[in-house]
Amino acid sequence: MTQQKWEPKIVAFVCNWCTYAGADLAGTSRLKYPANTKIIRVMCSGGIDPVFILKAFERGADGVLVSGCHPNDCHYNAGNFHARRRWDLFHKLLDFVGIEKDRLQFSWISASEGKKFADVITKVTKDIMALGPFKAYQNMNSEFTIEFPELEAVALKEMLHEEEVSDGRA
Amino acid sequence: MKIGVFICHCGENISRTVDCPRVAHFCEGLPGVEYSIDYKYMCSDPGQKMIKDAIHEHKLDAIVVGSCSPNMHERTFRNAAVSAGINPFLVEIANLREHCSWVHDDVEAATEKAIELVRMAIEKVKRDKPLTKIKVPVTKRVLVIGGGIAGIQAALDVANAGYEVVLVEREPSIGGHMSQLSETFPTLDCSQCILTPRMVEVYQHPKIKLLTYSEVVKVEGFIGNFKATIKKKARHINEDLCSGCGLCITKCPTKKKAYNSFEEDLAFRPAIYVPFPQAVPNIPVIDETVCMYYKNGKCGMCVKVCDREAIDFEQKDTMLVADIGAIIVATGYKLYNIDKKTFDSKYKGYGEYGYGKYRDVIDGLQFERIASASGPTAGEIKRPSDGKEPKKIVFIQCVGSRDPSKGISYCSKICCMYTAKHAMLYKHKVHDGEAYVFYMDIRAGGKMYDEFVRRAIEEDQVKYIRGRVSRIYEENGKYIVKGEDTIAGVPVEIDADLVVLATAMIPHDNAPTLAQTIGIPYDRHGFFNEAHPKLRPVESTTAGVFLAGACQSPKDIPESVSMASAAASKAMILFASDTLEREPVVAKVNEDLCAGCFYCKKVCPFGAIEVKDITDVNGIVYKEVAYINQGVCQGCGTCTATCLSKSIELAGFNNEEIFAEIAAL
Amino acid sequence: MEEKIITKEDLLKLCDDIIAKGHTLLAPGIAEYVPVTNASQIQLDSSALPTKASYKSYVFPKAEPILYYKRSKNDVQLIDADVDGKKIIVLGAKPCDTNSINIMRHLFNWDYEDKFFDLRQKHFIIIGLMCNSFDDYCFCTSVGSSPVSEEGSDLFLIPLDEETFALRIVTEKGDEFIQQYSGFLKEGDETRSFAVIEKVKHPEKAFDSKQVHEWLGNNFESPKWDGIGNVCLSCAQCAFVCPVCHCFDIVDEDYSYSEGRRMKNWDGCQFGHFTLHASGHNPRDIQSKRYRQRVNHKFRYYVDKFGQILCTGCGRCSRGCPVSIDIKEIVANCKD
Amino acid sequence: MEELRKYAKELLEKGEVAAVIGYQQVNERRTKPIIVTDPADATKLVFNEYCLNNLSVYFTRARIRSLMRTKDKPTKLAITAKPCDVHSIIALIQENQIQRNDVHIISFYCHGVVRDFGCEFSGDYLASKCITCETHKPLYYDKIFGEDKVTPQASDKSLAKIKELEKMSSKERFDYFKSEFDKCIKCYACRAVCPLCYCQRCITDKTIPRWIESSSHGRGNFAWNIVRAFHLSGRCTGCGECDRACPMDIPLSLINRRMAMEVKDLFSFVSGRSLETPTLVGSFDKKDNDEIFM
Repeated sequence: MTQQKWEPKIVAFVCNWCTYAGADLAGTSRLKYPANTKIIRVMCSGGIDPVFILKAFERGADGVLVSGCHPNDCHYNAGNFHARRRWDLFHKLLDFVGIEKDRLQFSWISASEGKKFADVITKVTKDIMALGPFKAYQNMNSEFTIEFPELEAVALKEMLHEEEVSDGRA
Repeated sequence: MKIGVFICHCGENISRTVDCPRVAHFCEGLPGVEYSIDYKYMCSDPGQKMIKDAIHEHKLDAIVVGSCSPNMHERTFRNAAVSAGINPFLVEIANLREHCSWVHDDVEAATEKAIELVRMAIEKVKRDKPLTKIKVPVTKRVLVIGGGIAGIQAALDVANAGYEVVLVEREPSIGGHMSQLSETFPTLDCSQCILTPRMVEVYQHPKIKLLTYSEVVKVEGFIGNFKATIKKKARHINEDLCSGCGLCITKCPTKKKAYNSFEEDLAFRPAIYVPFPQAVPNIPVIDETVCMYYKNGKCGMCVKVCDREAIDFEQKDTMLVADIGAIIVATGYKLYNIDKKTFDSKYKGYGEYGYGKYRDVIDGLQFERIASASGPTAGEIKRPSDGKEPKKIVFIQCVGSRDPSKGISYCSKICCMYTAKHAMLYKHKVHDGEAYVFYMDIRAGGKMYDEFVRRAIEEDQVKYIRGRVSRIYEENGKYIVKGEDTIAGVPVEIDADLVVLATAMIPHDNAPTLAQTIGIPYDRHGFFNEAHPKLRPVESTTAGVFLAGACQSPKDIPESVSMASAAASKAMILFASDTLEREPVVAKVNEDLCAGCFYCKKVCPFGAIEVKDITDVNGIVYKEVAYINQGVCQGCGTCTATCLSKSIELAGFNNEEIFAEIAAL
Repeated sequence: MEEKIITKEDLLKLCDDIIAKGHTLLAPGIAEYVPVTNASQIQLDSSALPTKASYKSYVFPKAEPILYYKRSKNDVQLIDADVDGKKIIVLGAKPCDTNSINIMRHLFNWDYEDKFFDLRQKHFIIIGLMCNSFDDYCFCTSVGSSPVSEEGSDLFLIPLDEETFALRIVTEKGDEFIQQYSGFLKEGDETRSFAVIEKVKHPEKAFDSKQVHEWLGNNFESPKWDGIGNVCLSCAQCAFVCPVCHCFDIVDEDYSYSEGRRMKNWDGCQFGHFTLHASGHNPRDIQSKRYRQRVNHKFRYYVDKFGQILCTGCGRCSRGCPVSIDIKEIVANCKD
Repeated sequence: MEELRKYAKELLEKGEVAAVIGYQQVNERRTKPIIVTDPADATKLVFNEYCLNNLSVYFTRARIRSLMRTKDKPTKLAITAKPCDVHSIIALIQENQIQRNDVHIISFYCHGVVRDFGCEFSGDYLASKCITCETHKPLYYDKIFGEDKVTPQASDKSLAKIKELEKMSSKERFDYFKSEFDKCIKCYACRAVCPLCYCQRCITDKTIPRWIESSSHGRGNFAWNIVRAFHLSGRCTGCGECDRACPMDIPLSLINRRMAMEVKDLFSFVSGRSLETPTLVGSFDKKDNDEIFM
């Protein structure tokens, strides 16, 4: 592997009505922010399951942002209030089992807060940069993962593999 | 599954920072992708044709479009897919413009990100299920909230189209601010004269149920099927019996106990009153706070004089419930109260202008009443303090508006026009008087608007001074207005007899409460938010709720009226069919696996979740499960995340799809 | 076979050498058999009760990949998983554990040779230790074993006194292994070890496995199963701590959008969904059927198929059962 | 003891209850659950410091619930419950798993139980939950036996461990929990014994999508244990059965207890204490803590 500069991988789970639209506004306003964050759109912050966050960590995310409408501003009236309780507890739990607090961040961003969206993404990216890659989680079952060879090399790799097994039996 | 990927350049909007051909080429190699191409304008006709042709030619099952935000063109591409025979929900949009090309500079990073975004969309579309729109019945009745000119117009339009209207007005009479105005710009025709016939038409319209002195307290349900609870406040007058003779009003002994708010506190009214002579309905209201009967149980003069026995001291507030199909919100505005008392509010006030301290520093609506033939001075220009005719009058524009330091950043839009009107009315009545206007800019966009302002300056000799007023103080019965003429670059001092402040238009104090009741968003000022600033200006983001008039942002009469007609037509579009098609993004319970804990029921903001009994072969209930009423569900998905056994899925955003997106990171 | 004598000191030296060679050395710890990093950690206590879990996971891991896959545009790449062929020496295995691999071997080499199992067990050296204690849950004697059984051990230790052990060489594999340490060994004296074995107390025989086998064959629908089903919570910890339970589940686990692995994971027949069909039908839909399956599998089906009882009598399942179901009691009750 | 047996026998004989879920003695220091349907078996019932099981878990089992429908008319289920088990029953009632009217709670004044079977009842071997227990008298019951006695003094080692963990750095905590979770063999005994893990299909058993990697490798174990703890946050009543059932001695109730502490801190809520208070999950307060949100 070449010595590339490490770029964090960040996932943002955002609600359709406020934060997604806020992100759209950031775009329309041509605000600039780091390209590390990929957005996954859901209808409401109330519909984001904590397991999504674990899955994101499993799939190599170094940080996760969860964002929805401001309290009282929910398109569905109360989805974000339920979300707030859920995330407060989940954040505390992750902290207790030793996952750094900044790995999972939360924000309220309304449809008119394009600037805030850009600022939050910039901040989260900076925080995750400071924490470094989330190796602790990603490497948790590295013994069960392998690097796949490029397609052309398959035959050779299979031969080598056979060799190893017969070695072991000898 | 065969997937087609279409990457749009958006002219150069995307391709400037995203290497579109590379994205398209990369996607071609992904599992499941049958066809992948980039094009300059996917949303254009040739672009859409390209999609349709590819669907036919390559027998595609689903498509992914890498383009602008789904809020822009999702519908376009879905329609294109539908016309080529693909279910519209097998179309996914990767937002490469707003979320990528426009916000990043580095081509490499943006291209990498674009690839990931498209890959996520591809993985999601693989799991997408074809969905069909949900049909729900429509109640063809409109609730109009607010009986100002916007509400009146909307109500009449809808009613004239043959649909029922419930018009709810908080005050005892409809008419709103327009009924207070003396003349209207730029034609200077009498406001009352053009408004009153409309008010009467509302009152007499068989399709309109008018509820004055009433407030909407609860709105449940959803588009086509709202249920509104309206509180009808006790008038203490039996509306069916009252003939509107007004004898009770003239005989009421408490003559000067309360300010007349219709006259902008420039006059008094008795405890039993109608706000103004042309009020609709012409039925009085008893003000409990000043009425002697409620103070000490004595008096009852009105009861004695009313030969129809219409007075009812025991009358209580009543709650009315109405089934409603669409809601038009037209609650209007109020004026920024620059009184010192508001110092603790988010508005900073204008203590330096002495409003509230000096009786002759008044606001625009007060001047309207002074200039009005039906007003407290019967149309003669007299100042409130001593009733003398002011010989020198100063108008100050932009009081509150366009001044973030005072809490309001926006332009109130109508003040330039009405100030010119005021100055003109003054000059027409006080021929030897001098009128000065302090302004920041003159904003007179509109048919005949600029001409109107020019007329004030040129024909009526109103002196316009470009600059702000720093201070107003009283000296020998005169009000010294200290300001600056920024064009001449000299300080200005005018000893005025009357000062009129063109204060900002702001939403009513309870606008946020009403917004929360109805479930519509509002901005930081309290103005209700439209669904799209350009393309959906009269719709709120809540389906079936429309906006009209100054509750959305400052507006003049013609704008309010046209917005009201637009909102009315939006409601009528809804009523054009008996059923309504809704996006099928709703939650569904897997009844086999539901454990019946009903946490979903507890969190559902819409009460869409019901208890369903599951019976065995003998008809004995052996378990209870959640059941989601698809008509009521709005698709937020809060239940899906709350469900511990994951037995609820939100169509279009189901867990499998989201997991696939996460996996594609 | 032969019997030698080894001092405790030498035995520990032998252990240090095993560790130094990079082999894995397992010894009973508090809850389970644990890899030893220093011989001083080893407690060779013949009076300890069985650990909570056996060393099953070292020959049949709780989760292991069997192949890796990668999806590409029109193709799927497959790569077989490798087996870690590391030598594992178990020191101080209980007689109720020693035979477990032998019992499981039948299953893993029945219609398909499981190379993962075979390769691992080939590298196993089991040094058994005579057992000198039992509790209410032990019943090795009822399943044809005993606290002094050498079955399954490659080498077998019998404590002669505080400092010395008799070392019996049971298998060729054991012989081959111990030859490299012949310096530590002295000639043994079988009379001494016999004297020790004589004194070992055996748990009372709770049932006759042949009678149980017969009864099970005739009483598939016995109402006796019902009561057990009511109390059992279907947690399957019994299967997971059992030294010979070997059910597994094959699952595919994606670890990226295109890559993944096929895993072989422990499973347990007490789980409700163990036999759930794709149709929704579940032949063992209630717990009593599942418990019946457990007993039948252990004492009847496995015997019919491979001639061996699928139970070592270690009593782990009963000892750890959250609702105190005692398999010995239930099997003993398998009579008219 | 005789009073209990007599009472249970009468309930069964009168047909007021379909079954009595109770304890029977196995040996001097061990009891086990028994589902008594025959009045004659009521003599087997016991209650003492070795009644560790939280029997309310049986209410979540379809087999047991179906007993309520075996007679012509729907009948109740009686349960012998420690005051702490009553908390679980309250939680189950609030989560609609059983109705209050369907349960006949026979409870006892309780002064603690042992940590595990085979232990002598004393401060040293007192169950962790009993150390700080404040409900010696059940909050809800239909019949109560016994008298209030003093709980033996014991040091709260679990709280000390929580405090110790709190002082650690994130990395140290992560390593600690990782090594603990690594022991997990995914037997799901913790799930089986938990009265509040009553889902018909646990999310770990769901394959489309796969919520939790079902393999018991590091990541699968970590995810399972986090999700288990999270699903119980604000719901766990602290009965500690998971701890007892875990064959690998993973400190499961340590996490549960810590989350219960957080829940109490953040929302002043304790699970399973009142039928009137709304459940934590499924309700909200507009004034809930907002500080984690930017």
